[in-house]
Amino acid sequence: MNWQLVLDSLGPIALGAITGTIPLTLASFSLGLLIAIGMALMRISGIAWLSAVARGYISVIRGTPMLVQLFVIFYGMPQIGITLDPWPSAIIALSLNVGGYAAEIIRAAILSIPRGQWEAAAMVGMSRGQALWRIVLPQAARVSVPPLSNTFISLVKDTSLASVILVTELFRVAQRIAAPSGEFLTIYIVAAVVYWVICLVLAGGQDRLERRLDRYAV
Amino acid sequence: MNWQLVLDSLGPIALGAITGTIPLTLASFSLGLLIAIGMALMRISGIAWLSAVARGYISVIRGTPMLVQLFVIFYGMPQIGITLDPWPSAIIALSLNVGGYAAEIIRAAILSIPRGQWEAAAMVGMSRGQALWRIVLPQAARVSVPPLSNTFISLVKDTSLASVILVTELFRVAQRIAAPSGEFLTIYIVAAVVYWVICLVLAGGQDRLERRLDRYAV
Amino acid sequence: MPSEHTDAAADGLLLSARGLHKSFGENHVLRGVDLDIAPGTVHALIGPSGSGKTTVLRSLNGLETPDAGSLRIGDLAIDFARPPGRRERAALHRASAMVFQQHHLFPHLTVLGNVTIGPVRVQGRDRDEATADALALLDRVGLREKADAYPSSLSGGQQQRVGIVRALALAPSMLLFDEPTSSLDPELVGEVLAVMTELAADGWTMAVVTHELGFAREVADEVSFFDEGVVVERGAPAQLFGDPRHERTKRFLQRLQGPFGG
Amino acid sequence: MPSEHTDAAADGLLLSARGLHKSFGENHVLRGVDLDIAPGTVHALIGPSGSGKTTVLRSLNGLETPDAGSLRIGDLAIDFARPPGRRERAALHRASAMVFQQHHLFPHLTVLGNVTIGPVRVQGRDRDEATADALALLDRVGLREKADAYPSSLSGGQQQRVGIVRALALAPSMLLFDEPTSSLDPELVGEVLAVMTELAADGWTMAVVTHELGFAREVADEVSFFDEGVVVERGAPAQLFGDPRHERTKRFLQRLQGPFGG
Amino acid sequence: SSGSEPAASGEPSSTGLTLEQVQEAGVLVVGTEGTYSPFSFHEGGAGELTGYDVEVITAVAEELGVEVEFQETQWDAIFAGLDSGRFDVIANQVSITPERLERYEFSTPYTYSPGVLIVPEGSDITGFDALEGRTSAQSLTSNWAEVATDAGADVEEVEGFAQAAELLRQGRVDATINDRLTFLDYEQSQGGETGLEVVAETEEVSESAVAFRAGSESLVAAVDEALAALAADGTLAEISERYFGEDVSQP
Ligand SMILES: Nc1ncnc2c1ncn2[C@@H]1O[C@H](COP(=O)(O)OP(=O)(O)OP(=O)(O)O)[C@@H](O)[C@H]1O
Ligand SMILES: Nc1ncnc2c1ncn2[C@@H]1O[C@H](COP(=O)(O)OP(=O)(O)OP(=O)(O)O)[C@@H](O)[C@H]1O
Ligand SMILES: [Mg+2]
Ligand SMILES: [Mg+2]
Repeated sequence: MNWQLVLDSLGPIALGAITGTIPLTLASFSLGLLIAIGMALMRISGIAWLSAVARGYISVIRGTPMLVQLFVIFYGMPQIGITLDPWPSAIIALSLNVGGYAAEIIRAAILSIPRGQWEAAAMVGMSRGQALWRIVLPQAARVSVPPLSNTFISLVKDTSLASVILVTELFRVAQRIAAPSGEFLTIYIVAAVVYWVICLVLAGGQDRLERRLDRYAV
Repeated sequence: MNWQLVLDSLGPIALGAITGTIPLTLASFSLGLLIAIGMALMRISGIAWLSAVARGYISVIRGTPMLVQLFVIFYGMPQIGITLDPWPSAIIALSLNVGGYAAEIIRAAILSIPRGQWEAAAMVGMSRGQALWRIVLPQAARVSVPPLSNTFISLVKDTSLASVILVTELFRVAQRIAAPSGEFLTIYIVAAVVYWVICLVLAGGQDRLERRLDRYAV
Repeated sequence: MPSEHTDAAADGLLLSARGLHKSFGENHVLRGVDLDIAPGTVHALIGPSGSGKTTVLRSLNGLETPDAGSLRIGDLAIDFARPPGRRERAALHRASAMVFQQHHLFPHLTVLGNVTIGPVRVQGRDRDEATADALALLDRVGLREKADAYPSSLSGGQQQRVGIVRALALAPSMLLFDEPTSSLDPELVGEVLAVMTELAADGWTMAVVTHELGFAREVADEVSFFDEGVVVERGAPAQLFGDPRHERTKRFLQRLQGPFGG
Repeated sequence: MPSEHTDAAADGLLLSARGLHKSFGENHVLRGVDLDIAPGTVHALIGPSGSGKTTVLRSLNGLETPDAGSLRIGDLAIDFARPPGRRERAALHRASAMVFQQHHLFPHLTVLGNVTIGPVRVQGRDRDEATADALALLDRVGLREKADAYPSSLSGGQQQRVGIVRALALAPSMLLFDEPTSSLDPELVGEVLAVMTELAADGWTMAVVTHELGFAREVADEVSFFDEGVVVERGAPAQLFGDPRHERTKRFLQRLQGPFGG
Repeated sequence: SSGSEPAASGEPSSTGLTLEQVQEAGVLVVGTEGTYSPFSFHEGGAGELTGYDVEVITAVAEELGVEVEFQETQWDAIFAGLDSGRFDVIANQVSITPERLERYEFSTPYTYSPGVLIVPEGSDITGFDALEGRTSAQSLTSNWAEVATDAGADVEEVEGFAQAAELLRQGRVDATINDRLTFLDYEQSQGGETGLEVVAETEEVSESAVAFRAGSESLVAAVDEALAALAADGTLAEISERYFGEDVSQP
């Protein structure tokens, strides 16, 4: 192990995490969750065409590699006249991706809430929208935290794919440092450690959130 | 779109799927599930050190990029005298990965089975092992199919990372085809379609499995 | 106390349902149900499992939509000849308030949150005012000190009492109870029935599906016996329990007493 | 029929428990419980919620481990002075069979699968033989035609009867029932109590936690009244219900009759 | 010449490899990308592995009297593969740099190529001094990024020349610097219609060579000898002419 190189690379890689990986993850996950809620609702709406659209979306997003999705958005869309910068492209591709995976999780969670909760909400006078936001989704959150954290943690590492469309993040920085000397293995291990630290923080957050939501465990 | 190129590439890419992507996925997922069950049981064993080992494993596997795990197994381990061929290395790395993600899913599913089921099994005279295999896991399967299928479908596409350790699969074939002509966008879209077909088949299997397990829905 | 807008119509009834029909697929569950409830009275609905009692009660609250028939509660009149719109269903939700068998409290809200969410979020009442009213109601059922607890930490009887307060807080013109004690431990049944008896004494109009014949006998003003989707017999409890006219009613009452008496 | 190996010891008892103690954390739930059950008799356990009835029953089956005391069932004797090992707990599971309040049937197995999994997978009996026996038992409780159904498609009363057959099929030396009817609709209670009455008549040794005082009065040979972790009073049902000696027993019996009688 | 090398033949190790060991194994294992046209790629995309580097190293192996076996991997794994003994040498246009010389040994170069500055047709950039403040797309695999940075350009890193060309055509970057050879090949594959043009050439010439683990002196010497022989008998020139229409194997 070339310890000098390890030390020298740590700073730039951590900086790449702070300026690239972390903001990209946070932006894409928040947007992706909104998309996922929308898609989950469309799938269970009972309205055939809405449900079909959501099914198609989820199928394509989950079924094709994110790398290709990034390429199509960044290199393909200019051919039909839409040219986006790297960051918007990356956020769009990543959040569409989160949307596809999380939609299934959220759909399952919503369906796991007993019908009685919807009915009690209606009895109290709530519209379906109010029932969803105030009664059903808060309870669905509890069930979906562990699988959503799988998605979140995957996303942290998937952001590295954004480097193919010119976004500079943790992994790209690592590649840049390794390229002149060829010490990819060493530098990649350093990068892995930085990813790990990020994921430890997230997993800690997950634990805390789970405990908080367990307050009202049935 | 260069349709001739699309047509010419379809065969080799599909062949790459059949000889690389699909067997790699199936082998890694089966092994990974076994690892996941073991890790999930360790985590809920109540034995402090077993539980800590499982926690550590899950944390490291989920927290670090699979690319780096592949690097370490294939290029790092020979430096300590362990040299594995590409396929064994890929299967190890991928199944360790599945093991990490699926462990959390299976743990949550096992915990969702009411304690009464364990007790009824004990009353009937079963050992804890029998209760696990005959009573609890079959029921946990029902809850965990949708999130596990997320993991499965991700795995299909993650196998493409194995190309860095000399495994030839779908995506590597696509890169080769794209290289001389430079038409990477077109070729990658063809690859995406082939991935999509594989995932459609899997999603169909998921639906059928869910319906079958729903037979005895409570 | 019952809300002020308890309006009796010309016929002197608060609620009047005529010819309610409802099918679930092939299953013709309600086959022409009539129901009349005068303001300030307690109406008990009894009958065997599957006879349609719950379906009727849910129809009154707008949770189920009959296929035919008509319904009037206060000054709200609905003809089910054509399916009611969202507005009409919302008006039905408002007209009465339901206490569910399984209570269906909102587990992520405290007791106080459960009681005030309707008044504050739906009816748009002032939060402080609604909270004060809710605490007063909780006090009445002996649960004021549980205001900040989550439902999961309450006993079944306490949960059911919170369900009743949640319904009261909506200030409906009538209360609907669907077997409010049948999921409770025998020892907890008493506390819930006691609260209901008080409400009846206060003059609330109530429709109660129940297996507690004792309660029906003592507290109800009128009893309807359901079987196979119709009201077979109705009358004052003394008459219906003491001297049932129909064979089916007799058989049901015997069966419910069970092999080892009550 | 009860299994042959029902062995009475020198004292003529099938089961004898002495000084059972159990704490959950701070909560001292059993405070020295004694229990004697003669072979072929029905012993009813009654008492208020939280008095420890379920905990005693679970201790008899090895699902709970008392902190102190001793227990003898047939020729199996266990002293809880030191925690019983896996073997001893397995022997306890074998000695008696339990019918749970919430039945706890295995939802992924058919009715027949639920009944035969113990005999075939645990006791290693021949599958065809065990199946024939299971079908005969199911026939007795009127559920032969449901053999291939899944539990979720059965009514509560049917599920509870399957739970009883699952216990019988294990050929235990005694049967334990934990409020087997308290989660059932009032109309379904009768069918389960009827089966239990028949079993008692057949000479099975049974310990029954129940709130059904009618059943205890008619069927039990002896009744123990629990309160706060001890047996306050025991006796024949006629004596205990007709002329309770302790104040606590009297109060409990009154409370259970409830405000509106039984 | 050897004898001091501890590693037994065939057993991968992170120490150097001797000629003896290679001869004993009878095979030279070569790491290459397989997706780097025209140096290392598959015929028509799905055919046999071929390319300038592939043919050169094949000819070298023939001179050494051993078989050649290729292992294809991604660029970022190629040095790790050499380090871990997954292959004996790399033949993939590895340019000689000071950093790499610290860790690896190199044969005499077999490719000499100047860098060219490529811009969209009609661009206002006409030379390196016009790069100041503009954006240049650069592959991580090459060393031309440094030239671009030195000229004051902002560098965007891309995966390969095809992406750089796409970005240039879409007007999302202003220029790219790459091997002249790479551009020539690209032009050929596009039938000449690239919409791009070369406006300047670097002083500096990149030298690519076969890369070895440190401690492989005897093998390096043998490969150098083979390259010299292939140069002398015109083989290298012939291969080069076929790919580039000129001899790039000599400075
Ligand atoms: N949502 C539904 N879908 C299909 N069938 C239904 C639905 N709700 C009720 N039913 C059926 O309608 C019939 C009447 O049910 P209902 O719940 O009104 O009876 P009930 O008199 O309340 O019986 P119980 O005393 O068991 O509560 C039953 O056969 C029931 O299976
Ligand atoms: N696993 C447990 N952990 C902690 N406390 C427990 C546990 N099981 C029972 N208890 C407590 O032990 C006490 C006695 O419980 P038990 O279930 O034996 O009473 P019971 O007489 O069966 O009451 P009920 O009639 O309500 O079923 C209660 O206070 C209960 O909360
Ligand atoms: Mg009902
Ligand atoms: Mg109990």
